[in-house]
Amino acid sequence: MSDTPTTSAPAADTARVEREARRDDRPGRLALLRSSTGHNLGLIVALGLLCVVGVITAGDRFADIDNAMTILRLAAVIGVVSIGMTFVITGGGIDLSVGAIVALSSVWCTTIATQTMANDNHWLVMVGAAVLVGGGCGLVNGLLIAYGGVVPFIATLAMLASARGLAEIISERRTQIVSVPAFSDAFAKEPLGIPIIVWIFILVSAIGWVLLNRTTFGRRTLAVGGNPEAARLAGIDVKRHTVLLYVLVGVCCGIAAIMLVSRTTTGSSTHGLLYELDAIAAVVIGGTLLSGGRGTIIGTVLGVLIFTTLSNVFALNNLSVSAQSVVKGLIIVVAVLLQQRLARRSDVT
Amino acid sequence: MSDTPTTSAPAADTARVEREARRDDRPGRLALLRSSTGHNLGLIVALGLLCVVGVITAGDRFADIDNAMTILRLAAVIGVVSIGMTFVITGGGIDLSVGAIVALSSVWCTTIATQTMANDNHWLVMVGAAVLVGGGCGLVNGLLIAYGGVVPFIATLAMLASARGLAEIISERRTQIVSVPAFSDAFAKEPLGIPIIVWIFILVSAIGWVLLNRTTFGRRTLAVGGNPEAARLAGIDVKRHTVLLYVLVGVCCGIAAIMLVSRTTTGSSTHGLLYELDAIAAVVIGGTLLSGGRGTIIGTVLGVLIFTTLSNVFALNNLSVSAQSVVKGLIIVVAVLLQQRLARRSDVT
Amino acid sequence: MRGITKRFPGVLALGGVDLDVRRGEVHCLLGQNGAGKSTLIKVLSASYQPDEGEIVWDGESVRLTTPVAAMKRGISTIYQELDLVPGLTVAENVFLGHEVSAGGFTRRGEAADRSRKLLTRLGHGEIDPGRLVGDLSPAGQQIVSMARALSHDTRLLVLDEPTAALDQEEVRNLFRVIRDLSAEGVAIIYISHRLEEIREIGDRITVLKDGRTVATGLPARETPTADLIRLMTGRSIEYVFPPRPERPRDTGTPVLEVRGLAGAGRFRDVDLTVHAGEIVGLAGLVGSGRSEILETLYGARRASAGTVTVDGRKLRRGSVRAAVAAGIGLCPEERKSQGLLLDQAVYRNVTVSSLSRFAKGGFLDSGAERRRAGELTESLDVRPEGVDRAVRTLSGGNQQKVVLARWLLRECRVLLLDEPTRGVDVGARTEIYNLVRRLADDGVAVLVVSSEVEEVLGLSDRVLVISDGTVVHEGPATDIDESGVLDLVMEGDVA
Amino acid sequence: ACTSNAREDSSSDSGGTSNADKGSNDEAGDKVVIGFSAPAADHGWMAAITNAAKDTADNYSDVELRVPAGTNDVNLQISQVETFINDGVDAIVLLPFDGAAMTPVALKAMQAGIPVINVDREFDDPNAARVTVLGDNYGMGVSAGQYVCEQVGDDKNAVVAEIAGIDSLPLTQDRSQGFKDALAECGQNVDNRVAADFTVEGGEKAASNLLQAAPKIDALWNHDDDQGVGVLAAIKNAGRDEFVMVGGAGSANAMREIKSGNSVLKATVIYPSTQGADGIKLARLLVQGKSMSDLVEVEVPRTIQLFAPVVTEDNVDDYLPSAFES
Ligand SMILES: Nc1ncnc2c1ncn2[C@@H]1O[C@H](COP(=O)(O)OP(=O)(O)OP(=O)(O)O)[C@@H](O)[C@H]1O
Ligand SMILES: Nc1ncnc2c1ncn2[C@@H]1O[C@H](COP(=O)(O)OP(=O)(O)OP(=O)(O)O)[C@@H](O)[C@H]1O
Ligand SMILES: [Mg+2]
Ligand SMILES: [Mg+2]
Repeated sequence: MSDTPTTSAPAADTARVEREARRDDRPGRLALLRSSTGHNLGLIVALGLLCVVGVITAGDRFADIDNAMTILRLAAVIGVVSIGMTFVITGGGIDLSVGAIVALSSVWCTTIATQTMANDNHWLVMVGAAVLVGGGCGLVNGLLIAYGGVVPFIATLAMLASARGLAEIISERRTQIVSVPAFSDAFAKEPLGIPIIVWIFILVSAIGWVLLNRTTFGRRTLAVGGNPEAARLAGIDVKRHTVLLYVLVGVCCGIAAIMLVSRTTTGSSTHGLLYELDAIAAVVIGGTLLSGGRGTIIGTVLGVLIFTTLSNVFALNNLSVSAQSVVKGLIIVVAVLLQQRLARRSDVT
Repeated sequence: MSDTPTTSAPAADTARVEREARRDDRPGRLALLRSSTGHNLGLIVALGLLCVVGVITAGDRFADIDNAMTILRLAAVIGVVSIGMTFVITGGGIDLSVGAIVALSSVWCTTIATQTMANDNHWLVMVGAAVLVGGGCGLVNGLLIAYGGVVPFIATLAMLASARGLAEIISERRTQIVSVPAFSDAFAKEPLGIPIIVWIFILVSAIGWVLLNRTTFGRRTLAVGGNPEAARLAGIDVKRHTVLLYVLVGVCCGIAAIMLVSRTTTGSSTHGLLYELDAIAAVVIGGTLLSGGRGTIIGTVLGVLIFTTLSNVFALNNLSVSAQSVVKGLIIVVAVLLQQRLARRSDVT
Repeated sequence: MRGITKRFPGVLALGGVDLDVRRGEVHCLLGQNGAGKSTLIKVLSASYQPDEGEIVWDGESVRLTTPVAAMKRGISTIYQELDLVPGLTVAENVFLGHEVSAGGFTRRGEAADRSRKLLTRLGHGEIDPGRLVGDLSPAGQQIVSMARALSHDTRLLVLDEPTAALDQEEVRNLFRVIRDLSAEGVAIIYISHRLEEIREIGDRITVLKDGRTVATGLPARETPTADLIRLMTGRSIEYVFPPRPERPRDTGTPVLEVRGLAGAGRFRDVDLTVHAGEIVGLAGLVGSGRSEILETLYGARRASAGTVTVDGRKLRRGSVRAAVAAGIGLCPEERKSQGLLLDQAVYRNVTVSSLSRFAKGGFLDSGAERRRAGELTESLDVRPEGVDRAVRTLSGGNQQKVVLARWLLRECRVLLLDEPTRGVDVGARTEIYNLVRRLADDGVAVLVVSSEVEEVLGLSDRVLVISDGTVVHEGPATDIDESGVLDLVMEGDVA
Repeated sequence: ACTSNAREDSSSDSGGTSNADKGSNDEAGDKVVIGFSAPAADHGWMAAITNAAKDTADNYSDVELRVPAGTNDVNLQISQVETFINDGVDAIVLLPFDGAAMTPVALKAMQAGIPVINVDREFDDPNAARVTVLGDNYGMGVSAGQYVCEQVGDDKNAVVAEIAGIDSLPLTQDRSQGFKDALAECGQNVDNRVAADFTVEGGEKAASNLLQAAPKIDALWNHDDDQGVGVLAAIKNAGRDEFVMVGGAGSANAMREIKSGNSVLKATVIYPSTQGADGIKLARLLVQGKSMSDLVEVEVPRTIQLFAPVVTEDNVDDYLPSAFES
């Protein structure tokens, strides 16, 4: 508060500004592009390697359009959940309850009551039920986290227990078989030779990409995840936005539940077991920051495809689930370590 | 305000300081004590309520020394894991792999090779094997996290997949039966009418309490969890300490594995399923901060007892596991919301 | 627009403050650290809700419930802590919260154009709106913050210490913009600790002290400096530096000896020595690398070359533990994030580096800990007393004393002080100066980094001037004055 | 009093065990408290086990059944049995998650004088149970294998596939062993094998990959009809129908599928879901000191192994009424 060092201070800044300008020439727009495609490129290379292994070990059985469809069908359900998870994680949260929500939605939309209504009216009733239940669970999560101040990990852990319990109670632990022919027919179609659920996956990914990269909602998600205080000061209703994010992932779970119902022709409280871990793994491998503020839909899709292709290659080679589990763990660690190394290198040079 | 430079300095602060002093008289030693016992008191009241419910609904079948032992035996295994988890969480981390490590340790210490050695030498060989395997997995976790820079969630997620996969491979997915009579005999004892595994739980809790509250290790854990950068600059080897924390929880998992092996006379890759979620729930309910820097062993023990008693009361009353799951979710949320409310109130007044 | 009255007794940061700002004027807010300036403007921008008091805007009493409501009224704020999202681009940050969009879809081209215009108006058309804000320098980020504030239809612009990260050219630029705005009738609230800026740009001054208005409506150009300081501090003093003891220099081997220290890309060839009982100051520009030198010789950063010797023994590189074991202690620049365990008790913060001293076989004697920490904090006059109080509840100056107490307890041989009085108000500063000198007299070797040249010169026995990562001058503090130091750093920069 | 209901107990139809239409055995006797513990009812067969046990108990006025939550955590299941021991129930019917893991606590119960009826998954110590009611897992595999042999004949190039349940369970290993042994009889072997987890979703996933791995299949055995719902969905998705599929367990759903005749599912091997109910009945007889009146024995036998018949379109009507709804 003295008046002497005053002139020195601003002058003193010149050097730094310039030096930083020098240092920062690099990570301009181009570099960013480079680094993010760089990351995706890494994932594509990994996927490519997996495919090469698949072709070598399983030959035509792997390199086959039907097999590609098999992989995509397998990827579709967990893929849709992972897209939702990408938003939540980018927004600085986490959702452990996705698998349980999938189970609850699948059960709810296949109860006798729902199916009767669907038969009487339209099969979309079932879709509506699943999406509403999913969104509702997400809403509860979101309210607890944003307004109740419960940390996401705990709030969604509680939802995990409750939603699966509820699914078991409603279904009485029975597998509920779909007997709405219109529903089954609608999902049996294969426009352009591609199964409906794969179309849904493609559609959800595309919408997710646009939503994250091209809309105010997406930009605000990055802001909320990257610096919630700044977002608040910028006039973003951070709490409401957080609620929306959890509703979004809930809706994705509802969609995934419908896909699973159509695929297995059943609703069951055992659907979606451990989806939370698979989805989080795919999202993180994809390059979304677990601490929020950076997210990539393309990365997530690639992450999902890598894990699905992995299990396909293992199955084609008659390898055990156990070995697959070990390899999966290794892939996660290696991928994250590599990402870190790359990030560091681009920092230093 | 005085005019002399030296004395005036504090004087400049006086107003604010006084204001704060007024606000802060409370959180002196006594208040600190009060608030933490306050929290534990809350847990004790909750446990008491559960017991009252138990007595009302199940009468003597609940209020019975044998039933108390049943509860304690059930609590012992997950309890030991939770004690370890308390340290990791207090130190600012998390461990999702505890269940998988329990499985791997249980399998490793019951392989034919280990059992042959145990029969030839001493049953402690099995204990050694379990503890070493547990500690080893913890070491890998710790190194990845501290030196590899992988976030704890991801590193231990990878370990979760790998360790359980490995357990399945080693055991070939078979249940391995213990045929070391000396081992079984040692654990069949009930000194003072209390089963060995309950003694182990008591012992581990006591050691955990002393370690966290009365040793330099515990103090450093709080520092590392509270502000890792400050801890590092204060001369604490944060990385090494982090590794030690994960080794510690790994060793706890090894001990838990031995307890489970003695209780079931088997090692199996299905042991310890979902222990990670149970342990985290117990730790958080107990009052340990998920973000690190504050931890309580007594709270954790109470948290474990609450969940175990809950499942006991449900069992005595023929209630379904689904309802229990729902209630568990509700308890977690209500407990955390209440803690928050209490914390806020003690902040404001 | 007049008559803003505000009371904010929640944390009692503001105890009934009056402030009135007129159309088209530049109104300066003055006050010590913690006087409540930032809190006041956060209330004004509806980032905090007041517990009492009212805001009168254009003659009518308004309730601003959200930051958006304030923005709608035309109140734009540039906060002291930069309020940008590093992961978003410049354009996205500028329009965060009021995105240029059509039906929810961002219109990136238009947003880029408009932010380019705003940046040009601020004299920084060269900043690419598509760049990530995290990649910009602090100065660049400050510009983005300005652009952000101007992106609204602003009638009242609040600037909380906007010049802290700017150089002279930038400041001139900023002032030009401010003058333009006030000519357009926009009211400005300007917060700064730099009095001469206030004289240059301000119209009227309001002085806050301890959350109360002690003077308002003072003419910015005419009010004497001494009056302002008296108003802010409640007394009339300048810094008082303790006298330097007269004694022969460079006796014996130095306690701390640094040879050829370099940190990758940041600084190089740093040689320095500190003797027992000596205070050595490192002067230089903000960002010249002084903190990094300190942290590197402390082992907290990896050195790419060079050696550090304490009492003739070479230290292992890159190990804080080795440094601490050898008797070095560091009071870091960012006290809260680097120095303290804010939620833990005072005594634990004091003893954290000397735990083994209170431990037998790893078991702590916390009674002894409390006693010893109590003695130390008492001798340093840490207020309020009580070693079980969470450090968070102490004021900045007292927190700094807690960090000092930590190293006193360790009886360290070398004390590294990085900006020891940052965020500490005038009175407490003097105390800290005296304390540091006392330590030196007890035989500790002290190395001080401060951005305030006056402080470095006044406190040190010997001064090293750092410019762009190299030592450009070394000599007794009495042989050089402020303008000398400034010349040196400028030359060093040109070279 | 409740004799009329006893006939509906399907064990008489499918298992061929105790078959007392009327007689002294079903007359009410002393009150019997029975503890029943089973793994989590996380798939149809397991849910049916528990439900059948509960229904059977409800039919006896002299039986009080205690059924705590089903669980896959052996630690918790052990504590449930401990609770039974504490309560001093008259008998325990135990379907362990893992037979070996539950052996010590079962032994403890027996030592405490409480007869334990071991159902489905066998203990590793014969002293741990008074009566053991076993489905014939090995026999199930054999039945399935023999049926497959009939279908593919001695075509040396026939591709036989297998979708197992949870691999870590001994019962899965027994089934697979039986299947393998029976196939060996006719010179066949398992060409492709995957394991699911008894859930519909798991069945669907495993089958999707399996179908891809084996472009042409002649016969497929799926261990469990509940996961079979998912397997059939996957087959339909893949548009495959060149093979015959054999199911396992015998859910009503699978039988309807067989009956319809237009599914790849041509047969299923029954694994009675009424074992738990049999266990309840046996427990009651034991405690009341009765015997199985169709046998000459004065005591309840020590081991009862149920039969694993093959259900095809020809005999499906005999079995459908007693099949479990999953
Ligand atoms: N969120 C908060 N919670 C508790 N106390 C706070 C909070 N924000 C500010 N304070 C306290 O309120 C007082 C006023 O702080 P404020 O930031 O307004 O000071 P300032 O005048 O801007 O100081 P500086 O010159 O350092 O920026 C300080 O004692 C500060 O510690
Ligand atoms: N972790 C980092 N990553 C990138 N740049 C950094 C990092 N730390 C410091 N810098 C940059 O290195 C230069 C030297 O910083 P340093 O903090 O040592 O300067 P200083 O002289 O202490 O200035 P100040 O008074 O601001 O602390 C600055 O340009 C700073 O922005
Ligand atoms: Mg301020
Ligand atoms: Mg610095």
